[in-house]
Amino acid sequence: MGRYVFNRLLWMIFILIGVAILIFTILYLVPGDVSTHFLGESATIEDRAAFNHKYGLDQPYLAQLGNFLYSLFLKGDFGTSFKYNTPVIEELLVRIPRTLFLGVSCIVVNALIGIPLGMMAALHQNKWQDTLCMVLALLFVSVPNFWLALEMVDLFAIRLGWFPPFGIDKTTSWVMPIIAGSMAGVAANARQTRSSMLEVIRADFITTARAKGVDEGIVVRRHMLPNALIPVVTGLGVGPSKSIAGNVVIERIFTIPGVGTYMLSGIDNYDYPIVRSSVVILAVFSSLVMLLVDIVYAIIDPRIKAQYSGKAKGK
Amino acid sequence: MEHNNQTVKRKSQFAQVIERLLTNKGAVVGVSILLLIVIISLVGPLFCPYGYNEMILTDKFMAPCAKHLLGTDAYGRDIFTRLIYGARYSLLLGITGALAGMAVGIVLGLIDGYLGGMFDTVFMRFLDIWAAIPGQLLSIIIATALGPGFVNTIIALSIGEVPLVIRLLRGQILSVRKEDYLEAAHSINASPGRIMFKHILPNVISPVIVNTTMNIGAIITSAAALSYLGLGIKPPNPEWGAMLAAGKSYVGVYNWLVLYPGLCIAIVVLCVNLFGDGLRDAIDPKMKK
Amino acid sequence: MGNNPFLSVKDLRVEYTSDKKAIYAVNGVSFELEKGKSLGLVGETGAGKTTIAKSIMRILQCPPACIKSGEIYLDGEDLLQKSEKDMLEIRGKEIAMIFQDPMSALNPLMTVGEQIAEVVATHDKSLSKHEAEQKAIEMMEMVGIVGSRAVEFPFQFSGGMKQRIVIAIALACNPQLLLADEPTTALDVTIQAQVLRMIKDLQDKIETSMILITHDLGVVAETCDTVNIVYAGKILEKGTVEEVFDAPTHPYTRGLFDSLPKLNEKTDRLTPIPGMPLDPSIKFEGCPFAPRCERATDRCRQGEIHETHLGGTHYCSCVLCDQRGEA
Amino acid sequence: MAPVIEIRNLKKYFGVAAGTNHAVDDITMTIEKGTTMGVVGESGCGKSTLGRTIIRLLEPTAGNILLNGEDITHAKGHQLTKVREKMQIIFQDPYSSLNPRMSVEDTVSEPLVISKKYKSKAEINDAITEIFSLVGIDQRFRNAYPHEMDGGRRQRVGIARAIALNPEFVMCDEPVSALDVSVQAAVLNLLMDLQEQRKLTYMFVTHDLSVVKHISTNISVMYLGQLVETSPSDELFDMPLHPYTKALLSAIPSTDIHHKKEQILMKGEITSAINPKPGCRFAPRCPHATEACSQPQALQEVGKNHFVSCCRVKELG
Repeated sequence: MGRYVFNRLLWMIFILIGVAILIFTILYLVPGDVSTHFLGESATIEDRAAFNHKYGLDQPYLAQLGNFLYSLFLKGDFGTSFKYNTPVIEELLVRIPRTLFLGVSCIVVNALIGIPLGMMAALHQNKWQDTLCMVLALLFVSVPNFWLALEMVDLFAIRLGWFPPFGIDKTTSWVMPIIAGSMAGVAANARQTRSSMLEVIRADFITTARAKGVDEGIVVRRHMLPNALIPVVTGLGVGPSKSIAGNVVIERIFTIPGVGTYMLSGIDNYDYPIVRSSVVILAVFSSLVMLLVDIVYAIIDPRIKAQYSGKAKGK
Repeated sequence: MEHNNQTVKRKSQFAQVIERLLTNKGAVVGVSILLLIVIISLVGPLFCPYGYNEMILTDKFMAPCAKHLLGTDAYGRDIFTRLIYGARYSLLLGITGALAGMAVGIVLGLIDGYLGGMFDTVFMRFLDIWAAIPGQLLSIIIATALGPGFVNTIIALSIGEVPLVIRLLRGQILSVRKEDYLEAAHSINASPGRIMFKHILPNVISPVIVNTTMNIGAIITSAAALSYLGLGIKPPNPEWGAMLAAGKSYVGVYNWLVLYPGLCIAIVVLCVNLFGDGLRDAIDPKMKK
Repeated sequence: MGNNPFLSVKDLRVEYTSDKKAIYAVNGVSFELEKGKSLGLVGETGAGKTTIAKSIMRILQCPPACIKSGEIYLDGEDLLQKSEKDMLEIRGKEIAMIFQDPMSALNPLMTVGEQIAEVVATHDKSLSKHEAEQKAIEMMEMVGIVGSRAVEFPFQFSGGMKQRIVIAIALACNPQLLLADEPTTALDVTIQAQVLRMIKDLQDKIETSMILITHDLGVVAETCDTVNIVYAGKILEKGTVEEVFDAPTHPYTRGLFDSLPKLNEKTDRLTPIPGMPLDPSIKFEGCPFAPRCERATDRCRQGEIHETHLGGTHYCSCVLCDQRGEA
Repeated sequence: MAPVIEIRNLKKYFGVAAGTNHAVDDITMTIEKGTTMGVVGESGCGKSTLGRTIIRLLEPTAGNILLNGEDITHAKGHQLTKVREKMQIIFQDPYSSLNPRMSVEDTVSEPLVISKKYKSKAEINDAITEIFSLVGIDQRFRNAYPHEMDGGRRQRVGIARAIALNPEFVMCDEPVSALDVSVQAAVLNLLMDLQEQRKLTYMFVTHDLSVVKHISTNISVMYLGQLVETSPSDELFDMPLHPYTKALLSAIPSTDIHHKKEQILMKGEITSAINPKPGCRFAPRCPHATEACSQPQALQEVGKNHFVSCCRVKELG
């Protein structure tokens, strides 16, 4: 098991290097000169040359890329902001916990609401509970989360004054961002849980369990649920990696000073070191969540566990 | 299952899917509303009393009334008119974005399925990297690099979708590869091209189509989000997301600026999803039960 | 036959609903089984054999599968009148079932020991967890698997081994009635021989009665005392194995025997049964086999076909026997 | 009679996670024109792999395959095209063997279209009409899709596809094991009729011993990739010599209730052919195994066309 986690971590580092190269290249290909964007049309040629030289922008692509990767992965240096002339890492360290908190809260809400909704629907297939849950899920996936966020601000913050409309000063500040950020995930989880439950309900081993005379409640809890949750766990992993990106917009609407808003400010200001580093950090989050999911998956499913722990298959 | 002593008629599978689709209330409602919106967005401007960018400065921030059904914005532009024009953007972006992603995904997926071996190994590694950046985040970065504009937005939106299509297609191809009829095709000397296009593609394409349909809704939302961030369609074009962005400062004051564009997005996405769900059930009736 | 048979099924009818259409799966089945004996239910795909077994066990999910009428007496009590709560006591303890596909009959996420212990613990609440586990290990040893493998998961066992575990679950509470639904169809012939032998030995040991569902007449000949031939949810012929195998009477039974390649005689050509099985969504009248029967007359297609007593315990539902009986 | 198929020391190995699977290990066999070679064995014994290797759907690891005396082991390109037209396959599963998106007519006409032997649509059409009546599919099913037909009819479509180009050799991979007995009988009859009319040579792979006895001229018994015994059909049932053959035959449930035979129950379960030890692979389960069984076994001739691969065959009798 330990070796499996180690291998996966190694693999993750490889992926992150790839992500860094990809992001660097995309931003390198932005048409026009960075110094023009940043210093404005009025800057003199000398100013621009000085700027380019300072940040190594006058070097060829490969040298710049090598430099970027070297400082990022070997020195842990995320570069320096063009605009503020401060190390990006300092700002990131302050912001990372906020983004993580929002992301993890959304995952928890997704699971706590989505899974029971899907279960209820599956256990009452084709009855009103099923219809209700599925209509709710359909609504949740269809409503854009940033619009919902704006409407919530309108109603609950400005008109009713229940929550602060923006910022993170109070504990209640987090309520609306978390609700808006988890809508789509709740719906996805509910749908996934329902369909995998319906598959498991018809499985032969459920008939075996019933034939043992086991109480229906135990059949659901002990036999159906664990099997149905395996694909849901996978979904839980894909969901947040989506919602971390979706949360970029949520962060901006509620002006949460997280990694997402930082990245957007970098985009607005052509401050590419900020953009690059923020994307790498967000990719780290989503890779870590995926890794976590794979580990959980390996723990709950003995078939996968055996595959990784190198235990020989039965004789 | 069979009609006794009656010639079995050739019924194209497409016709069967349509038949089943028509029995699905949700899908029918979804498609009808979508068609209505398409017709309105095409014909509507002919009957609109205002231009989409016509500023009536005396009518600034008018609440919905008889003159301006859904009110006006900060420049006195009629919201209703702008929404009608905006429908074109959302629908076009959603559909072309999803189709572009699907097309590229299918081409790459088939190449991968055809070459297999080493190419597959390397390509899958590359795809892992591609997919490690969450789709919407990648769209934001690509949109930043390309700059705003209609075509650029489509590229930015579809790029995140491609790895998912490839993975889906690849999984399908792998499962179909185990089927005996492929071995049978080899044994009757079918060429690789024939096997790919006659035996594999028709049997793997349905989930991809369903997935693409389901994606249209997500892409419409992403498109609006990009415009909201100022990276997609730029004002003064009446894109719904851009309208939301313009209205966000007046939240709590002139709430119709945000309410109606958002509602439009939600309704279109809902209809697309209803259609997608119906299509999934119609293409694979087993999945429903 | 004794006055008080151990199991008696009377006029059982089961219907499924699929896409709002009714599927007539079991259409008035009656049979009896004496204590300690084994009965073979033989028929082809879709004949309703499994539905009959699941009806006795009362594990059909309604909808879609509903028991429309009938009585099932086990030791004189009608199972169909029992409450679900009473049935929980009976299932696994009085009646147990072995399923066709050992690959999917076990929960992939529980160890096999836990799965055997579960049925033990369910029916004997006085046992501690440890005692239930001990019993599970005992059961595994009984079906020929080393007890130390109780902590392993189903995927670590071969098909034949899994089926042994399913059998261990079924027999763990010494049931009075064992329903074995094609227990060896998925297994290789040498493993089938091992498993059938084991089921028979254990059946003798714990004196349980058995209904063996199969499509294989050979398996019935090796294992059962009596046999019922099922077609389209109806029993067309029944009797002891000797009676039916020595003198197959119903045209369908004969058709089955004629289509089998024989091991100990040379046949140049087999005689298949023409036509196709009945569409179960059509309610038939008369004999369900009439459309495929070469000797069918108008009489076969109308009214109720009665069982004709051919002597001993041998019965046949065919107009031809009826006439012969009268004649 | 000339042999249609000759295979010499044929081997097919697969690399798997745990090592090398010796699925087909050193098999030599001859199939005469117009005869049926039955190949029996339990799941995992390599019988299907053997058949697929012979008809060149799988690349042989070593050994030779001769079709009408011509070595086709490494046939490529045009030669392979010609070879495949002469060797066809019928599958076990009538569901997975037909492309669900192709009508029955398209499926059966595909080999004709690919072969380019027919000049016009009308010719192909006539050919299909003939094939359909030959295999007993009603013409009204021409436009049907596989899911609109029952298992027996689907299997006939599979047979129609296989014989469309008039092959010489057909490898039948458990063609009736997915069918009910009453349908199975009809398909077996059809296969035997076709053999007679078209002088077909069959290799009939199955686990069902009564079926194989009925249809085969000769029978080969396989165990974990190795050939343990091969013999004329009747002789094998009257006088099985290899301990595995004996056990296998004794395990068949018989409908003959008056002559109950003594069952030989084997110890343990079938293992696997992954990284096998040298010697007889049946030895671990064999009641008669001795030291000598761990040596490589040679096929010994014990009668006309009757070979056994067991070093103790003479002593055991």
